[in-house]
Amino acid sequence: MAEITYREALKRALREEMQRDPNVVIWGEDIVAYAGGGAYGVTVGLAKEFPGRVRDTPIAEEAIIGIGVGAAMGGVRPVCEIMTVNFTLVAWDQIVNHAAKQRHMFNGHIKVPMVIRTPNGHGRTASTHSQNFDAWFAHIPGLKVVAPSTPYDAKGLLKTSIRDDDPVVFLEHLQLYGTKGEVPDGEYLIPLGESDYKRRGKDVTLVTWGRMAVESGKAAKTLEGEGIDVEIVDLRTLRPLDLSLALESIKKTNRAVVVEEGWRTAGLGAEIAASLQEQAFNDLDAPIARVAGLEVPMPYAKNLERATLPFADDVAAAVRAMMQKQY
Amino acid sequence: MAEITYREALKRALREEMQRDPNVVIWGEDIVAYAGGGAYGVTVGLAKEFPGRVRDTPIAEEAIIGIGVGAAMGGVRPVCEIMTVNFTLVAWDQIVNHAAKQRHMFNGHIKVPMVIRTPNGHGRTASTHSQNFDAWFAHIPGLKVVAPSTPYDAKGLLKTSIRDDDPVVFLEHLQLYGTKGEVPDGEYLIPLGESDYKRRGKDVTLVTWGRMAVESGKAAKTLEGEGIDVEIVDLRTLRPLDLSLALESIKKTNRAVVVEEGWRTAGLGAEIAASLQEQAFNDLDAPIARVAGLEVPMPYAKNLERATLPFADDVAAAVRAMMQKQY
Amino acid sequence: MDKESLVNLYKQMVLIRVFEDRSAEMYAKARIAGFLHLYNGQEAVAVGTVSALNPDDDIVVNYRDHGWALARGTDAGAVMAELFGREGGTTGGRGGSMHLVDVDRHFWGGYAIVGGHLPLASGLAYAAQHFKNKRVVVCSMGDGSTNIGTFHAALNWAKLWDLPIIFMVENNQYAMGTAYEVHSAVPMIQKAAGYDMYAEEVDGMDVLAVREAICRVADRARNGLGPSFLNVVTFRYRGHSMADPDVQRNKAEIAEWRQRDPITRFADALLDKNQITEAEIDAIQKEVEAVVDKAVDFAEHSPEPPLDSLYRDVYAHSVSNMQVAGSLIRPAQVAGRLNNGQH
Amino acid sequence: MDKESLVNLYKQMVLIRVFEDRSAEMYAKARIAGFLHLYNGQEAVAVGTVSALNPDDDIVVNYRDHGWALARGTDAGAVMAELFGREGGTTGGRGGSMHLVDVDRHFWGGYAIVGGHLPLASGLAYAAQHFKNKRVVVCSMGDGSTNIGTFHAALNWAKLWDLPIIFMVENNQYAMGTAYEVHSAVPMIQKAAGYDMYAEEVDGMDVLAVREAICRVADRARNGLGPSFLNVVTFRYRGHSMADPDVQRNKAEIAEWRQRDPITRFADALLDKNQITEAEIDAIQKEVEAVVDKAVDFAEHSPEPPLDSLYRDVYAHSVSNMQVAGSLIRPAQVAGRLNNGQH
Ligand SMILES: Cc1ncc(C[n+]2csc(CCOP(=O)(O)OP(=O)(O)O)c2C)c(N)n1
Ligand SMILES: Cc1ncc(C[n+]2csc(CCOP(=O)(O)OP(=O)(O)O)c2C)c(N)n1
Ligand SMILES: [Mg+2]
Ligand SMILES: [Mg+2]
Repeated sequence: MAEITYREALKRALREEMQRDPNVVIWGEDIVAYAGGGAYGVTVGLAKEFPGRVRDTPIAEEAIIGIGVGAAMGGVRPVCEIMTVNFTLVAWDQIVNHAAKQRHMFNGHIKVPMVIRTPNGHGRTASTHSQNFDAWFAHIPGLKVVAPSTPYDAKGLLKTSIRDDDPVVFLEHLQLYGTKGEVPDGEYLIPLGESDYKRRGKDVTLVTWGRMAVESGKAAKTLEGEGIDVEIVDLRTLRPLDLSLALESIKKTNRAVVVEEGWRTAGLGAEIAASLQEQAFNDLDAPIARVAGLEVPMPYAKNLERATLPFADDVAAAVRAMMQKQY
Repeated sequence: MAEITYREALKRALREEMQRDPNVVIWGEDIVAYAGGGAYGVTVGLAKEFPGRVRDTPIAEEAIIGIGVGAAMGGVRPVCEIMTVNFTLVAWDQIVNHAAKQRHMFNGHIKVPMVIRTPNGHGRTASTHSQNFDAWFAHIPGLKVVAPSTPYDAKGLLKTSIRDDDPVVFLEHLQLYGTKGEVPDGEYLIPLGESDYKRRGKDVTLVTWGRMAVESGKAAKTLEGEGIDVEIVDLRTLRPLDLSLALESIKKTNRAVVVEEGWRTAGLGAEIAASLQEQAFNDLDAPIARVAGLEVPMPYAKNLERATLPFADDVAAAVRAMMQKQY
Repeated sequence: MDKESLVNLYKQMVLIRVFEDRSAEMYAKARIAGFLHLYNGQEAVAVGTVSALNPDDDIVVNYRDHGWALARGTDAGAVMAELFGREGGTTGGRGGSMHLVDVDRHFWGGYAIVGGHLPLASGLAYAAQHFKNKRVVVCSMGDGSTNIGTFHAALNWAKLWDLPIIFMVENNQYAMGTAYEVHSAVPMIQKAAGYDMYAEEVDGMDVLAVREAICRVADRARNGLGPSFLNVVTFRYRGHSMADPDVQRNKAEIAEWRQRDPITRFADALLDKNQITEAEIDAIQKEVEAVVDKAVDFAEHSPEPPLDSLYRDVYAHSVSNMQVAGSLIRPAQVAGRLNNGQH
Repeated sequence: MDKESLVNLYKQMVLIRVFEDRSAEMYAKARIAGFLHLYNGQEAVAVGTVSALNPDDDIVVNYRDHGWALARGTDAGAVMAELFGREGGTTGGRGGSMHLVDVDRHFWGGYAIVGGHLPLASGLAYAAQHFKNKRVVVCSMGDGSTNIGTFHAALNWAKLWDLPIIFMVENNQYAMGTAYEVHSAVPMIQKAAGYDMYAEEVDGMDVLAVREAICRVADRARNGLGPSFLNVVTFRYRGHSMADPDVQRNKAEIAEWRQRDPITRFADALLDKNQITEAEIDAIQKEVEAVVDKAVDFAEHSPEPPLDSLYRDVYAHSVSNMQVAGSLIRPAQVAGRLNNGQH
């Protein structure tokens, strides 16, 4: 079992599925010519390996996704890359009113087996290029939403997403592309809709996903030194939302902190906290706390960006506050 | 004080503000020619009364709103009508990445004093024409979001919104246009960001807004007959979100049900429940419950549409369940 | 075209006309609700187009879709049942009037977001190109649908990748109440110029003219010459939908267009050439009315869709633990109302 | 144009060139982060355009905006401080390189969503029409920004309402790594045909050619003749941004375009006509380098924006009980990190 990057894991998933099914095609902006294959290098080499099946497109996200929906209706299995999640807003109507609606509205006569791959993340890119819409994708019936935090999950979940017969929004992360982890050499799949323990512990439950699952892991190490034993539930799939492990964990810890990257108000963390207090009311010794991003358009300045985004220290601070306070 | 409809209250607000400020203009699809003034009749007569200031536009929501943003930057005060909220998705990038970002990103050098008027609602209009995105609008820093439930609130809040220097999304409702209520003849304003008691009671707190505030009122009457005394907090403004009255009420009732029209998962109700359990943990004798729409694209069939949408009976059922169950 | 085929075109137009008038009655009787957009006046467009296509060519249209489904051969009873919101409808009552579908006949549906279906149509054309199956896609839209962003994104891309697609504007010169000159600054056909796309203007009140134009551009597409643009000039006799009082269009204009009625005009032409007799015309009228009577009867007796079907096909059934997810997604308060709804 | 004005155009182009090279150095030194899109090679476009406009004409551009701000007269120190993310920047470090602004000079900012600023520019033109102030709006975009929906929606509407606006494509023939022929099927100028919009092709490497073209179309707009479209052919010498290894463009192509360098070409022309001397050219070089040294120095010494300014201008201050709302909106865990942040 070799250590590879999240980026490489994604590429392997794409390659394996393209080898497996000739109808899997990839298109997006600058995924062929630019820098040898993609703004973030996930598709490097694939255009050469699969002639005609990996194509650069015009800058028109509404068409990248809308044409993907139509192609999927027609039996192609497109994997559409949107350079960053920020640009999905240009295609929002195509995602919500078309990709997600077709199967149900047409009573199962039409299916849309497509994947929309796009990264969350930041990097001093300011307000229109540093956003997180996880809560919005997770609100939409008909969509499946995946957000892997490790190379292992990234490969297994992307392969499953490509084979899935529903439209899947696959949320990668700029800050995770370079991270490494063990990935089996052989083929494996990870089912959608199953959360995963990333750390076992007994004192407090962290419910999280994506980059914040990694930050939560860092916080757990710090807190371990302080005698606080954290359990981490990584949701992995945001819709359908599997809270079964979180509920199981809270039965034991009686305390939970929901950790998300995006804006707090009406974020996905709110759904998780609301559902957990509803289903675990008597197990809770403290209100469910939330760690989230500050509610401002992301500033460019280094200190302001740092202040706006949540990191391990925010997670640790929230956990400490919860463990100290009496209710 | 006369009884007028919600529709008439909105029109009076528009007329008064256009009389007051020559830079207030209105544009949208079919607001002049069609049926004498608008798909839902709110602007009837205004084009004649204010020549050149009320205009029909091409069908291109991204331009209706984007050109509105630019006009507002240039000193005009546009009130843009989007025929129904479903079509705001076509303009989603213009709303999120432009209208909402300008003031903060440009450090206060640019302001966007515009109003986006659009109705929520249904009416056997099927999956793409019966949606509710309240939670999405409320997630966006830089936007203000208003959703009046009565003619009185509709007039006072729309006038304030037009005078506000920030972009305001003003969510009307198809099912409320014809409802009547008392509205003072003289001018009055209602500040944004202030919730309101629509009914006082001692047993349970309903936190709601828009059409569901009206349904909650009906449920309260039914429940009164059963000896359950309901208090209703109408949020009126969804961003900024004022939960002060809800918290005050819960101190007294120790029970709360959040009532919303849209999809449950990651709906605005989740934010309200999450915030309330966080801030009123020790006041609560029961988990905060949510009444919401079912998570399916809205079907056309009468019985399926009825089953998908929440009404007074759903609210009453949820309250009964809460009052009966012991925790 | 032989006599039989010509008479068949006539019969299809009459079927649509009679079906639409009956739909209006059913709406008045509250059997139909929501938005009901009728096709009266535009019959020649759908009928002429479909007559020029192969059975496996793809069709994608907007919400004004009854005529398209009927022209494509979808059972009138299934269409009426859909308008009624019944189980026997083309989507079992889920989509209603605006979202008819018949995938077996390659009719990919009516769509209700203006311009929203254009990229989907280009995508279907990409699929035809991918599978090299020589199919052609017809994407119909209204004149008011040519000003929105997706029009540009879809046409531009179709030309760039030489997709086998025909973008057809059913130019009835109004978008709801908004007259053409209020929503557009240039003649419709000029809108293709920015894409260097082959374009023709077609008399949409002449079923054979439509048929011939489609033959020409479908041929181009099949031979790898890429997309085309058709400005099909027509007129709708009724308001935008049954909700439209139609106060904004002047009656003289409507009357004038009725003079060019596609059905009577075609009947006269056939009579001239002795390709049809008055007796046959009467017979067709009776036959069609019987078909529509049967359709209404079928719709009346078709049951409402079962409540417990509500969650079906939100997702493919194959999904791992969607049951679990479903139970989390599904609001508690309605558990009682739904028998045993599954996701 | 008199000698002094000509020399001034030259000086502005040199300023932009020197400023951009220094920005690249500062990026290498990690003083600048995020996306940094340089203007080298395109200097004549911004300088020629601005020289033809009135001080109160409005300018809206994309993220490749340093040259535009400098040409408009924005202080080089404020621009460099913005790239550094410092309080002295044009937005106090909030927007960074992609979002320079100088409203006093009617420079309405750089925008980073491709095509997103086009409707805003049309809206500013509407404002000019509304206030009858004879202003003209210049909206610059890249060649790759002409395929997205907002391009269509904004140009179509501008023509329909005869708005006083100039849509200018800075056609450097690449969108990031995507060559023109890969993203567009028609010659750029043809994209105006669908709007029946007055259009010209302009040599973007010739500052006077740009200036003259702008004079012509600005005149049209001021006289109520509505919008225009300019295909300004130019080239960027560097990669798309500092993150771009620029492997996809072949070196010969770049070298060839450098032969047509707008600065040396203009210098030679001025020398020919004895409107400038070698000595003056050297003096300008020194003067400009001093300006840029000072700009870097200013940026280095400009403080980081205060943490407690973070919530400022999310909303207008006038908002009733925004404090209350603020405290609800604001996450608990960072209370410590922010001194006393107010909304
Ligand atoms: C994006 C969007 N905006 C607005 C509407 C509301 N609407 C429905 S039909 C219509 C007019 C369309 O006119 P046209 O394209 O000419 O088609 P026609 O009805 O004449 O066939 C409008 C504005 C919509 N459905 N979608
Ligand atoms: C809607 C959207 N999609 C994608 C991007 C990513 N992106 C930034 S610049 C760019 C290329 C733009 O090229 P062009 O319009 O020619 O401008 P140039 O950089 O050449 O000046 C892309 C794809 C974006 N910013 N916005
Ligand atoms: Mg029309
Ligand atoms: Mg370019």
